[in-house]
Amino acid sequence: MKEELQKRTVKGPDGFEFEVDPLNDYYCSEAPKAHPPAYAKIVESFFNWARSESIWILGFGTGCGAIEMRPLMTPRFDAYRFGVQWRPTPRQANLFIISGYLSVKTLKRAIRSYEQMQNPKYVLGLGSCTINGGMYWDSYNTIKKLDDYMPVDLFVAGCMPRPEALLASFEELKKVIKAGKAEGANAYAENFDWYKANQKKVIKDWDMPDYNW
Amino acid sequence: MLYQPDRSQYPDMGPDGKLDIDLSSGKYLKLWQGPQHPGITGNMSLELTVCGDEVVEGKVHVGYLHRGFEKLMERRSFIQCFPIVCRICVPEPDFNEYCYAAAVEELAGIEISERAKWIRTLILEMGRINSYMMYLGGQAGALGMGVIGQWTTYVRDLMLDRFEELTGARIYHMFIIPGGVRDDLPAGFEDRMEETLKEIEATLKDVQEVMFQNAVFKKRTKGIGYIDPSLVDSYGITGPNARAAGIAKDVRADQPYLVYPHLDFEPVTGKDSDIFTRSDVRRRDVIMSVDLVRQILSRMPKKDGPLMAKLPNVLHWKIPRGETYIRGECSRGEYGFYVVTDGSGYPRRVNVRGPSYTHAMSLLQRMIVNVNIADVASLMVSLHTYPPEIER
Amino acid sequence: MTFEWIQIPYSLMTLLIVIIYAFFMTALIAKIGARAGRRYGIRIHQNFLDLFKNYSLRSSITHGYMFYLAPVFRLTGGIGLLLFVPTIYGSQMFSNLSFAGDLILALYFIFFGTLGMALGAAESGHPYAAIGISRGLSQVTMAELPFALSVFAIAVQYQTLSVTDIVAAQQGGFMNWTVFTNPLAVTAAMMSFLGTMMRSPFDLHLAPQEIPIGPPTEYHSSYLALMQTNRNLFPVAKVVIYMNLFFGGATNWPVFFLKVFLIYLFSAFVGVVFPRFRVEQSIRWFMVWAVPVGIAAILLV
Amino acid sequence: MRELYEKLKTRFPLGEFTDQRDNLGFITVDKDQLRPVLYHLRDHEGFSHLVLLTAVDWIEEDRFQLTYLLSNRTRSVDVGLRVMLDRGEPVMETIHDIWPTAATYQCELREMFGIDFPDSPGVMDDFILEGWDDLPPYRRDFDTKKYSDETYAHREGRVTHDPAEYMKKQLYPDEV
Amino acid sequence: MMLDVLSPFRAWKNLFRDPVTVIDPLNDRPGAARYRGFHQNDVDLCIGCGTCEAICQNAAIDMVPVKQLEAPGKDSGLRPKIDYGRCCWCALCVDVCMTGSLTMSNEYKWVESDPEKFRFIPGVDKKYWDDAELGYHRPEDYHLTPHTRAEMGEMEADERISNFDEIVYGYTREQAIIEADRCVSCGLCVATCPAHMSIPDYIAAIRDGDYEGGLKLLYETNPFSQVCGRVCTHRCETVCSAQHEGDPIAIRWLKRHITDNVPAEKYAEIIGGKEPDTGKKIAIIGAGPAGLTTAFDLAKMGHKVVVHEANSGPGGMARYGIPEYRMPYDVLDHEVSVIESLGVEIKYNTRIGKDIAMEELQKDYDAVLLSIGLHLGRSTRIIGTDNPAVAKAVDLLRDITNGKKVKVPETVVVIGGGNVAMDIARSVARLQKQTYGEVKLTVTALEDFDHFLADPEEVKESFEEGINILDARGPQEIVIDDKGKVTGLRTWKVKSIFDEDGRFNPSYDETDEIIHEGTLVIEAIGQMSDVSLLGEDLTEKLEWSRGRIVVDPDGRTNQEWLWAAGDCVHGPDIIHAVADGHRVAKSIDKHIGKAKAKSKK
Repeated sequence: MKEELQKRTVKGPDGFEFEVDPLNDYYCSEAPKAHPPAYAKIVESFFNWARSESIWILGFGTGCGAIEMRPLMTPRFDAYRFGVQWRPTPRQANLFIISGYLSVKTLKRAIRSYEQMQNPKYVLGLGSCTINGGMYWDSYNTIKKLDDYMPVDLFVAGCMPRPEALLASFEELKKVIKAGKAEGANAYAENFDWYKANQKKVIKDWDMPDYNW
Repeated sequence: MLYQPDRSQYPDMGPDGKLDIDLSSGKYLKLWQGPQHPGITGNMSLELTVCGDEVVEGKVHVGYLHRGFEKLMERRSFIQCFPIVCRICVPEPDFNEYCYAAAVEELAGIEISERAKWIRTLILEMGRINSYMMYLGGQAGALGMGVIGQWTTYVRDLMLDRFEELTGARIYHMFIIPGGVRDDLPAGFEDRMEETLKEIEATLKDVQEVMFQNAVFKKRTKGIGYIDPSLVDSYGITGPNARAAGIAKDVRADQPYLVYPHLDFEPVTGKDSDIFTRSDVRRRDVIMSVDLVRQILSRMPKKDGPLMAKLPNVLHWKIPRGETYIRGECSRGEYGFYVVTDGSGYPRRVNVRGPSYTHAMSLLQRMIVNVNIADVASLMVSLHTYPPEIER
Repeated sequence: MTFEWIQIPYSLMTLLIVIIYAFFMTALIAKIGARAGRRYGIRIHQNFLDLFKNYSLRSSITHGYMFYLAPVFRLTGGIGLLLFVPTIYGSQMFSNLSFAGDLILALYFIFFGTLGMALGAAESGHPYAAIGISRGLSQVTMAELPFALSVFAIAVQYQTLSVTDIVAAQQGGFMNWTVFTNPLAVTAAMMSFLGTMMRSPFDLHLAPQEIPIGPPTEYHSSYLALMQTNRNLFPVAKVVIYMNLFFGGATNWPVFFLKVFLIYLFSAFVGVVFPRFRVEQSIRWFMVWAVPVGIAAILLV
Repeated sequence: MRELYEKLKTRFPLGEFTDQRDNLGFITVDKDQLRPVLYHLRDHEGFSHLVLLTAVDWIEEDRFQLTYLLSNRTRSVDVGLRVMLDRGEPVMETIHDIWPTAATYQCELREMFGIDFPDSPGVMDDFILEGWDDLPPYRRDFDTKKYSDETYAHREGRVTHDPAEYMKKQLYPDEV
Repeated sequence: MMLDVLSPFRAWKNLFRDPVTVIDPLNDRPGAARYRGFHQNDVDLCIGCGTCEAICQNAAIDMVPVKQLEAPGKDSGLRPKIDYGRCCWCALCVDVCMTGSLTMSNEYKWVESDPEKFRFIPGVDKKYWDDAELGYHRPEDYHLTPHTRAEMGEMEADERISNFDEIVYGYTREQAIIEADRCVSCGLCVATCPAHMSIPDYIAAIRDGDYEGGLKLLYETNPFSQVCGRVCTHRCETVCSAQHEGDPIAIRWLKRHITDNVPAEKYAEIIGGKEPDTGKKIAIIGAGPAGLTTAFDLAKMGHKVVVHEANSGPGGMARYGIPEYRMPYDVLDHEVSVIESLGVEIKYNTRIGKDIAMEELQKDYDAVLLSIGLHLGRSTRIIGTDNPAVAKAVDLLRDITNGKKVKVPETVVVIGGGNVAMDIARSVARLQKQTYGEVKLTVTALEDFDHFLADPEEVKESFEEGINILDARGPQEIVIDDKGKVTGLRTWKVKSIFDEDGRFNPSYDETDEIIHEGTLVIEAIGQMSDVSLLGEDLTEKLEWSRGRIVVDPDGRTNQEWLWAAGDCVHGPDIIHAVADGHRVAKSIDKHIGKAKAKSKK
């Protein structure tokens, strides 16, 4: 465990000494909860419509697929036309695009980012490496099945998928959301132990709380 | 001045030569930039210790994109390595293909056809334009001027179209194969390329007017991120970063490979060695590349005979024991492959020398000290680093 | 002017109109900005969708009371600003709660939201939020200075602290607008305007590439929805003041829409083509360029 | 290249020389001769640019080969220095004081090959891997496929058939 | 300075230009003509060789059986199934595809919520891009595997025609490496070869220069490797995946190359010793490939084997049915000596039924194998075939082998279009050349050249040697003059060979009649076994089908002590005979092992 995460005594600027246990003090220990859809069906449908038409993507290029994100943000493809935007912080993002392979080191960050996103949240697996390891199938440092570590709504085939394939996946995602089937966040909460077990199996130095809100 | 970090005020140096940074004192703040951070190029992170707005210590963390190519290649046959090498560097993959192919050809004693060499050079120059276009957008974007990125990404996209029709793919072209190239230029390629080049030139003019003749941009970049020319050798600085410091080193001119001996060009250099000069050197380098592409297309010899050299059956291709190093000038500097063979059907060892390795690690860690947090992103972008080639 | 209860529903109506207008107009400005980048940009109703989306999020975590309150403060700043200045000059219905000394209150409200934000951002515990808010506060303080000077100048010029009276003084032809009668003050104020519109080169408190995205880093779901509303409303409210003080106010809604749009566009016009300053550069810029103009404006009155 | 080798040979005991190209040669150097040779090359022969530092695992010969590739940028020639290390006890002197960038290379070699460079700054820090607890992955005896199969789950349900066997079964169904 | 403030505003000129956005990117932008999109496979063209699987560095391709394909023998019956959870669209599979069946479309959109679904068999599982015309196809001139066969040196026609020396020289080391390098190790040949020789492995041995290892591999499955290296019918080459876009690998010549490059005296050592004596005795009738293969196997298993051969030399049909210019006798002798070195005893000039009775063998030995070959020629039975100047090819060939002076007249007609017809024609041509200095010989074949039975190179070489081959000629009558001397053969043009039901029933165009001049007519239309040795009792007890003994899959007849193998069971084919030999040997060993177990009880 990193030094900064260990229990220690700290002297504050005012000279007051106190004990700090970062993992307990700085983080929330609560497990995620499944949030049921709105009681009224019509309300939920309206919400789903709004969610599907306003997709905010977390600007986290986890792998090579991130390079095809730029054409989407720029004139040629201009995904903004379709209600898609990029947000720099996980708190405000709804869609996490895992753009290709995830090394174990990135997986750790990806999980943290994913957990910091708010329910409902969606995950898009981009490229063959998220489906079954892709060309890194025998690499010692990349995960093979993304859906073992976080719930994935859609996968896009390609290495790497073209921007058009991504746009097609946004269209597909909109359909899935409107149909009320994009319940990844709840699935994550319900199968939390299973996901955690999978994650901990590959992340050897687990030095973070089990759940980052 | 950046290079003798000013430690007079803070932090104190411990007896063991390490910095005495006590985070709990409240004087220092630890900031992580990345890996999820819009100001970071690619997937890497900076661990910054700041005091006020000033960085007192920076550490670069890489490895988020590590796939172990060098290991994977050891268990792939020589032809099987060909599709995976391009993945080492995403924005400019062709250099991997070229360096790998050239290394294998040298070790196996294969001579490639003349036209294949011209097509390879064409692809490398096209890739360079693309990479610089991304850089220009990134440099402006790091300072909050998104509009430049819009234009450059658009023309890069046009170039990707040319790539697509030539190579059959947008990003990972997998076209420069050991033994030659996969196919000839498609019909009418030259004309469409000329249109694209014109569009690029128009965009470069706009970029020049809006980005380089811009009071605020100058304010943010001039005199910042100075690299002393004396550091160039000891820190292994290559490419535009070195040329912006006035050191006219360009592998294309120094150790001409492929058809560069047949092309006319002069390495672009700058004087001030700051962020502005580095961007400007790159901008002028694109102009040169555009010119080179034109030269290549007009001077390329007609096709006579197959583009591919006669390869042995690739399914059991064995190469005798040997080692070599192949380098080329990519957009970021010297790109090289060190390949060792042992007489079997697999490479014994492949080591990729990406220019970002030295630029983003030792150089950036040293330059980042005493820099305002606001300039960190811009400084990092100005070194033009791509993390995947650091950790491979 | 005396207070009448009917003013409350009237002002709420103003508020509604302005909010809806603000949402569309911001989207339109975004589309125009996108044009400079040679693309189409967001849909004109995208802001509403984003708002509904944010309200529809199921979970929202909190970092403490101030974290709750900050968006409320922020929105209060926006609404308050709007409600205490007259929207449509000469209209009983849309004069809101304007009163004699409202100019001072308006100045206060411009600052109010930022302060609220500071408290909330600090509570969120994110280092970038803290950096962002410290940058923001320093810059807003600095940017307010030329504005205050310019307001002072015109207050002296018109001998009143009531916005309504200032508007009234400018009626009767555009040559009566402050922008022509006191160009120096307006220049100083417009410089300050740039500084407070959260656009380049003065968006250093958001600066996605440096401190993504500053104070609101931790905000999400309905908190963010509130802040979004304010993000759209507050600039419009501020533009309303500028319009009233310097550009002759508006006597009916079409004029209002047009003037607000054009004044707002000014910030986008500059913002798109410049990168952002560093914080000390920004402050120096206000000191060197804006403040002297403001002082000159006062001196020349 | 050979001239350079002959010239060096008069000053230092050198090993094997490979003339790879006009402008690239490899010279085997003794472990303790490396530093003087490096100084000489840098200060007197103009090889001022450390292109790369890497290792090759010759597991059959039970040794590591370290390759220091130097470049003379004025004359555009490169020389690779090979240093053979005992695989059982891979320790090498650090050269970060000659080229600061070497520290990064050495850090990587420590992590990926398990070759130690005492006193190299930050050599024990995690560089690329995080929480790695197996053999250093670039060693030849580390089997990446085996590790990958054991650590990560592959998608199930894939079956393949050997064309020869399958065809044989079809053509000669009676054969055992 | 002022310029620096104003210049950036030029960006706004774009406000009055149309955006460059693609309005409907999902439909407006098809992939480029060369785009490497999703895979297509022409399943009918595909042979399921699995080369794509071998080259895929992502292990993305599985070879899976496809039910609707029902063509055993032509291909492996497998088709590539691609896992898009692995694929990287490098198109190496397309580049290496031996038939060119695998291509890529220019389609690229596939979004799915179930990750398990990204696997499909191109061309079999219907996909929307199946009919896309654009996309990546392997460019011309671009091959990752060499596709032309290494040339082998051989004697020129005028040089070879005057003697019986072996025509081909065999590969040199350099040629062999070039040829061996072409193999893609798909193994379709292994499956097709009746003896299942490990072809890719011994070809690999050639590449590595490991001839002794190669020889060991050869003799594991074929004790007649030297013979097969020259005269095998090489069915392996007919399925070779290299033939689709080039020449098939010269597997036969490569085999020969190995045997040529191991010194004769090292054979025995490399092939290995035998197991301890079991004390069992087996009699084999006929020292041909089938019989001797069985002998080889059984001897290795430790049994005592005695081979009874009616002729004076070993080799059976390989010696007496194949002319020397194709199969030099010293090679054959060496081959047999290898087998003999394992302790196999061969009794020459021993005709069963005459010198030893069948019953005796049954009594004296634990098992008996009948491998008597096909030494009797068939007749066309047209008018005049009973004339003494009408001969049968096998008889003539045997006479030539035995060194008898065979008198050939100046003009000869051969009936038949198979390899035996070519053999006899070319042998007679050589004799003619030796006697008269010129070749005057006509071959009339029932089949046309498109459906010719003989190997193409045999036909080509025959033409080179001056032999006149006429196709689609149906023999009608031997033309005999008043003196009873044969003067020629009358033939009609063949319209079709088989009737509508697919039965052999040729129909002729009677208007197209030719009389081929020749004072000797040789019939080479097929052979049969001389089963007189069996005796009436046994003949009756055995089960027969179309003149051949019926055996079970292991080669055993309905008599439990008697096995039959080789040409007399399966028709003429050396490699089949060898395969038979192995099978029978296994069966005999199993049987007598059982018998032993029984007797112990």
